[in-house]
Amino acid sequence: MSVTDVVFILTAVVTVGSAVVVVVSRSLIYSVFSLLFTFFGVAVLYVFLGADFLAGAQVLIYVGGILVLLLFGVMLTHRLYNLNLTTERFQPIAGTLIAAAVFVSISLAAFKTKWKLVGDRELEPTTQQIGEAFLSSYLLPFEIASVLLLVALIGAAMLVRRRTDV
Amino acid sequence: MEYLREVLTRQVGGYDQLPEVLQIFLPMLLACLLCLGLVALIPLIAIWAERKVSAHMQDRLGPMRVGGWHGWAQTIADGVKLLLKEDIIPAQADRLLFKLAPLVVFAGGFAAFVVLPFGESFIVSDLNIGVLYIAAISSLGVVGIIMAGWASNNKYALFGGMRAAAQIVSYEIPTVLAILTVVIPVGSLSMQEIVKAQSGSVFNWFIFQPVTFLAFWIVFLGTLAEVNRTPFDIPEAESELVAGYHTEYSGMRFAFFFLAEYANMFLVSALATTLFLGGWHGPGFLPGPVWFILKAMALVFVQMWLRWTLPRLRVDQLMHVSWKVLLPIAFVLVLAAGTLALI
Amino acid sequence: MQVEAYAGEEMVLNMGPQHPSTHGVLRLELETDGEIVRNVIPHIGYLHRCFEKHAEKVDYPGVIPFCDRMDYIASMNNSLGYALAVEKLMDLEVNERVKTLRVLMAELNRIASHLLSVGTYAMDIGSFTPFLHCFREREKILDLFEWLCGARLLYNYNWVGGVSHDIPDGFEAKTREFLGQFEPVIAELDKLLSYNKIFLERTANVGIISEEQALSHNVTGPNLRGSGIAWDLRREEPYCGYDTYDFEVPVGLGEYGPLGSCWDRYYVRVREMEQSLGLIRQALDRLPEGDVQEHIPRRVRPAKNEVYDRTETPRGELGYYVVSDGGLIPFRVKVKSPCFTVLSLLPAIARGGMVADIIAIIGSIDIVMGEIDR
Amino acid sequence: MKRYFKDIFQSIWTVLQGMKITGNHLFTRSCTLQYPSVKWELPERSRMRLFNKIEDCIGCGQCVRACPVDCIYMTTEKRAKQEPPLFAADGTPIKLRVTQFDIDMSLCCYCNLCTYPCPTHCLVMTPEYEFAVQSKQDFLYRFAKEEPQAPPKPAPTPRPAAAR
Amino acid sequence: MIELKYYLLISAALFSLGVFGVLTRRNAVNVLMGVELILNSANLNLVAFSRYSSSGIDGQMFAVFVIVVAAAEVAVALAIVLTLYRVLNTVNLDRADVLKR
Amino acid sequence: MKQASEILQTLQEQFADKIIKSSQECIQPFAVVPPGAVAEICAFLKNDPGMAFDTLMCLSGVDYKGSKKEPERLEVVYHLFSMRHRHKIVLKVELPREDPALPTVEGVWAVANWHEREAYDMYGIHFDGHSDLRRILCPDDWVDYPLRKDYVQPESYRGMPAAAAKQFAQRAQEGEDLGTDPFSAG
Amino acid sequence: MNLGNLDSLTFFYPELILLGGILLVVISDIALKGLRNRVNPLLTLAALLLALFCTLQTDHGSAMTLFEGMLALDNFALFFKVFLLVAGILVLLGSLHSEELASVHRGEFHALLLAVTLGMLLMANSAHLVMLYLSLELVSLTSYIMVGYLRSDRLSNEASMKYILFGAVSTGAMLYGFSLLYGMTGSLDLFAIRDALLAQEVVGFNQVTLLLVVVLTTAGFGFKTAAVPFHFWCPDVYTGAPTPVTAFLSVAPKAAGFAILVRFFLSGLSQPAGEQWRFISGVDWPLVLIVVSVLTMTLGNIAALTQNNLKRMLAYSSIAHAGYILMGAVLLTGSGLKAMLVYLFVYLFMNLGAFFVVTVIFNSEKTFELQDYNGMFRRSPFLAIAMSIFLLSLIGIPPFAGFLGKLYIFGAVIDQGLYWFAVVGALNAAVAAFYYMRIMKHMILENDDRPPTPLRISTLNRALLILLLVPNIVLIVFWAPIDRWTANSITLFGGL
Repeated sequence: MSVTDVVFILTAVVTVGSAVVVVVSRSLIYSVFSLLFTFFGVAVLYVFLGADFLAGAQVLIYVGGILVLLLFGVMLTHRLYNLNLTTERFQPIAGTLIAAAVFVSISLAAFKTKWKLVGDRELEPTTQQIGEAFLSSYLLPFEIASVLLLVALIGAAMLVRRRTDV
Repeated sequence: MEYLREVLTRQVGGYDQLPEVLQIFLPMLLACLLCLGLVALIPLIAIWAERKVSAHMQDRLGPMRVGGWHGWAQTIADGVKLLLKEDIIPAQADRLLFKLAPLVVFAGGFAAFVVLPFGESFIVSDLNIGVLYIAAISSLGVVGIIMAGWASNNKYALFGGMRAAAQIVSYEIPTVLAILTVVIPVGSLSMQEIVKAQSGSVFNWFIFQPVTFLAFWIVFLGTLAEVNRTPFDIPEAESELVAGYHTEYSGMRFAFFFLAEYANMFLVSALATTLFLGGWHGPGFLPGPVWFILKAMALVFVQMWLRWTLPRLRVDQLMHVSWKVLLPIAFVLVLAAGTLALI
Repeated sequence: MQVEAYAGEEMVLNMGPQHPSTHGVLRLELETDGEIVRNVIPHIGYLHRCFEKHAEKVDYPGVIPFCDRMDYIASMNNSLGYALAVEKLMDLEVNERVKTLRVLMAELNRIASHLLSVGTYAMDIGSFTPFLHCFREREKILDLFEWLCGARLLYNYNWVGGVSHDIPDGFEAKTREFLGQFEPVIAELDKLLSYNKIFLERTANVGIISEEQALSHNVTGPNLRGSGIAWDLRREEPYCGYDTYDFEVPVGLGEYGPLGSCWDRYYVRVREMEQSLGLIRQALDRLPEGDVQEHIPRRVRPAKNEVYDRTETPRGELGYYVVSDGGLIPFRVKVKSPCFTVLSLLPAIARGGMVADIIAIIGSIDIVMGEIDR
Repeated sequence: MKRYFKDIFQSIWTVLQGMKITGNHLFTRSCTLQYPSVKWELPERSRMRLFNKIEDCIGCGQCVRACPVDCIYMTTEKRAKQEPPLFAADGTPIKLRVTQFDIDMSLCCYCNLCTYPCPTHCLVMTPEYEFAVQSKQDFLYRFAKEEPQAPPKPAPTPRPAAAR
Repeated sequence: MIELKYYLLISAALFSLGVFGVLTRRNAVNVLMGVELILNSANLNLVAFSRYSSSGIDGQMFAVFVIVVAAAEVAVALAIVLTLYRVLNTVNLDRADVLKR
Repeated sequence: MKQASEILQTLQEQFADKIIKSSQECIQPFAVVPPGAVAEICAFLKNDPGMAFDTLMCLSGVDYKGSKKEPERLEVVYHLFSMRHRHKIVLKVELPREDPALPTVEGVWAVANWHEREAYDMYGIHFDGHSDLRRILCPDDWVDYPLRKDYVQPESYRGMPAAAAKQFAQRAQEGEDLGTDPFSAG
Repeated sequence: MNLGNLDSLTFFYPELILLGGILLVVISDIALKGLRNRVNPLLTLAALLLALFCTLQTDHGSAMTLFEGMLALDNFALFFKVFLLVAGILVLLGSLHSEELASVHRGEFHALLLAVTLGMLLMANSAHLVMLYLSLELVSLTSYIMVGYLRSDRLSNEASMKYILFGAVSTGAMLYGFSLLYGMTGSLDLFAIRDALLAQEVVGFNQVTLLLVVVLTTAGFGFKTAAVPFHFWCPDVYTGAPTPVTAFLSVAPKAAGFAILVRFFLSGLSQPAGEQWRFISGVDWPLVLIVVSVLTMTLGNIAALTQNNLKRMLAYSSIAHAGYILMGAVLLTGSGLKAMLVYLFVYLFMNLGAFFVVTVIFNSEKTFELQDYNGMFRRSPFLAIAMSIFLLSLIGIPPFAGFLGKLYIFGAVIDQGLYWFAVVGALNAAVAAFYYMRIMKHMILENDDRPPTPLRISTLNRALLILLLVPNIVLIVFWAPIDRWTANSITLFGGL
């Protein structure tokens, strides 16, 4: 087992383990904070996969943006100074069964399917490629994504505004 | 790191006979230690400087006793004191998160040092997404701050934590946009590439070019806000929130926050130096790393200067500055930089 | 206003009694909604030292050290009010030198008090340097006082019928020297703080006290003048011969926002320091000869009577209601404290602002808890 | 729109002005006094520690009456006729023996009211200001030289009200 | 060299955990966290396939867009959660039951 | 500007039966009014354009127990001032020491709110109709009214000693070995 | 023909106009404080009309892909573009005099309406998984906000929250399906995916994986079309949302969802073979969809039976209609596709009409309860008759347009020999008739004791109602143009 393998296994354990905490923990706050480790783990996996830009974007947006938003959501929707931010659970057995079924089927698929495989590629920085793709073949999605962000901005701003007039 | 490895291979006999694991890990470990040393040393100097600068601006002398000349050892003494102090955890606090928070905050600042180009070959790792990496890793601090604020189970701390998070998140946007004005002409996110693009005469530095000159100030202000310095220090505004998110911290954990704050000050100054002030370039009579640290320290000094001059803003004004002043200007600058790049 | 956007979770925040910016041991119960303050409930009394009860136990001169300790920032003015009240009760007239010395000290003390108020206000708003610059100047005044009467803060200087010490040799020159170097400091303060954009933004729009509110709450002193009412007891009900001096009564003009804002109150104080400088110069210029202790009665024993007398201290009208029973000790001494009345207005002007505004307002009304709690 | 730019300009301008001032102060002389290596020079009228020159004290009790916080405690006894006459420094005859003259400095409010009525000027406030002690009870300054004989039962505390 | 299937395994775990979270949690914010797990698992798949199954970077591009959309979605979702909280004072999905008559 | 005598005159005319006593001999002339009428009279004094007493300078309680020259009673004293006309007047209300009560003037001058709370705190005077009559300087659960002349300081408050501890000097007098002679030692 | 970015712009005018409209509305909402309430609707209407005009002007000729293969421009897409723009215009007009929206500021509403229309246009011609996902999310995100538009209203908020949570989960699942598909084919382009699937024999476990992909992606599309079992959100959201938004959701995103479903399954997972399509061997996805279809219409109709809230009843009925429409989509024939388009077209008018009557009645009555509709005939005969016509049309009673839709659908099903499928559909129609009739009974036959006060209807609303009534009545006569248009519109890029 090489060093890379060890690091990979560690990352995988941290990622999945913290994801388990996310969905199992009764404390909302612990869920959110362990989500941090999941996001980081996924970012490290991206690095393993040679997607360095994506790893950066993952940390920047998921940790810096989404996680903070979630934290705000948790804190603003509870008595702020109440430590017992617990959440009730619902149908744990059915949920476990379904999730297990999903896991089994997908992992079976992962192992048994003959995925399309291309030959081993050299890991190379992707930032430039991504930038070029944005301005060539992915120009339209790029623009549509910006429209989507605009709409989200307008909508979110409208929803949280309290007064009816501007 | 490659450089370090090279040096090790060259200087240390039998290095290449070591197992592969060690060959990889030793330079890593060494680099980490160097970084850690820097992260510990620079704040020590910065804290002492802050005390002296503030004192002289206020017609005082500041600490004069410990260590002889102008109390140079005062910070060390304080550090020792903090380390020896009783570690108090409030009874109602969330112990795990309370202990974790300073580490997360510190790790955020520490990890970013990895990509700082102190010199042509003095860089731990020249990531080709260096700038993005710094922007990303610094958001770790936000999470740590909220964690600290929440875990303390103190309303002031929580208030401070929430304020800090809101502030950092909203100032990150104009900052990153303004950084883009440098990235566009350089065409790379790598810190070394950006520094190399400013080689040659002093006027190749980005601060001496019209668009990036303005961008420099946006980056400066934005990062000033991100490290919670006056006039953007509302998260720890002592007249409102006592001490903000680290109200309940004492001893070593407090020292971590303190170190992280000053390390971050240096970090953002170093970032601005890299992006706009030509990094380690400078007249030849001094080596590159010295120039780099001098420039960054000069920016740190300006931060202190501002702090001891200005009052602090209110929350809504703070947001106003970010969203209605810096952001539009940053947008215009990015457009301008893009246009220039096209031409 | 877009302040509504900062609303969030409702909670009760307990500010004080130990808090960096409540100026002493004031406790505020804030009902906040995110950053917005929905209600403020002040709790006072943490510094209650039974001044009025003490005053009924000691003789008339013995009350003066306690008066000093009420508003410990402006002791000269506090004891002056009491001395004047008792003199009125005894129908005692002091000589001109005493009057002039009293004006001199009262005005020096006014500058010292305003320096502290302005300096701590700068610190409340987050600016540390002006605070220490103000303190540097204030120390010089305190040096003068120490030279004069041996104490830096609690002087016991104004006595019934006179003052405790005549000025030492060289005091006049030293004071003039101070005045000369102090004038540019005010200009520097203006540049460093008063007209700073951030400071203006923080203060010029918040904590508006309207004229009606001011009158109904008996707001006095610089706070009243900040609301644009040119009312100064030194001019309207002159004592110690203030009517013979030439000075202006600065009022708030609402230059940078609505009239009666925190900035107006702050700026009235800065302008008052300038006026005090002029008053001190005039007092030094005239300083008549005389024995400062010639009218001090051996035994202070006023006839049965009562008087309510008020003077203009740096914080506003300080009223003493002294009831004499004909004995050696006062039957009742009641103090109407200017800070007390203005603090009662705090909930009304703080409601709806943000947490940071509370700080700005408390700093701007310049309260001293020693005087409120007595 | 105009206001927007004016505001930005004003902010920058006033900030620069402030920075100029603080920058200048960086090079002005500091007003710090390096206590304790440099000591504060106190004027002669300084009212710090109380001192009673017990040799001159005639035990008149005026200071006790004047003190608003009752921090001076004095008990006296008549000197016997046969004892040799004593005089204070200014010539006032001392007719009473001061058996106890205690000043509780932890209570003293430094108002100086006790020193004025003193007929022999034996009670004075000195410019001595460094008198910190380890225990609060050490602030009880006992000036009477002779040990007071413990009376059979506690003597009533002299209070100003009772004195009149 | 780590094989593709291990990444897929991690992704499968994340996906099913996300589904589990969505199914068992009754707090809106918690459900959102489950959704984030699902999106992350899909992204991991995309990036892994981008590395092993395609010659271009299409998968990474897709992942970038997913990240952006996820951010927008969370922003809107939290805005709605906040608005609902103001009206209801709860974010518990079971208590938002006026619609279930 | 009106002389106090004129004001007293007007008051006499307006509220003939309600002015118990008025005095012009003392330094500041005053009128004594019955407790029931004080709010009414104050409202008149504030709103009448000729009077326009727009500020309440001071509201004090006085306890006349133990006075050699005055009968035993509680008194509430209102010092009024008119910013517009620059004249002043003093109103007094005499109250029994047992169960003193009178209507509030909070509605006339807002500042009366806190002044009345203080009078309540210190003298136990009840102001009927007051919006928030709580103790203001003392803790809410303090017993008795401190400024009454017959007030006895409690031994302890919530387990904390409230009366001053025995003074060092007294203890020394009782033979305890305390204190120093710092001057002779040094 | 594949066009590059710049060349594509010529065919992109409608979308560009809508984009410009969004920006103009946002700017005018900020800049024109006094006038904005008048200007914004006009701006929106102008943008929509202009976009419609440009769409009609677009060349009907050869199919092509735009923007480096991101979009497919073909007659199928054009049909949906026209359809969606018409729906947008009608909903805009219907929302103008809605009392529900009167209490809130509407600047954003118009911008959102334009944005959602833009998203749907893109949905109709996405030919790339990234575009598929993005346009779907654009529509979803905008609809979440529109559903929660009444911020202070508890129902609206609840609906919005349910909508966004279900939506996020189902699109997440869809995304996972996409990622698996990407892994199997190494491409994100629909046509490339098909080619890759054809190139490699889908055998062994790959069949299961493909089934997994179908199930997961159906979750995403099913969510948009409110097909069982992804319909949970539908009744709640339709009840909670402002009625004009409900009307919009019940028609436009549903149609766009069908467009995207058809394009994904036909272009991506099956192979054109003359008139008939052939699905790629391996997984029988049409069977999956048939089951979904049967479940959808049955469940929708049965649940609608017991409802007393009109909005909720119409919500269930629209689920049922989704089932009918799906019948056409899964046949893999040209005629099935055509039947689906015809059904959608008439559904637009009858369903919008029914919702619009509900809006008008709510304006004065403030209620959605069935009992409160008692005696409506006496109070406003016009409304009652109009409603009856819409309902009869929804049932599929001959003189009205709804009959045309049902005719085509059942015809196409029987053509394929799926008799049992047709029988299920017919039975469902009979069940549906029951509850539609119930509404009519309440409106016309039942009276309560109150004196009949006439209902006031604004002129605009009356005109709009008539506008909606006309197609319902005349289409049955002038069915030929519709037939021609839809027949023309079933040409998909890369197929038939």
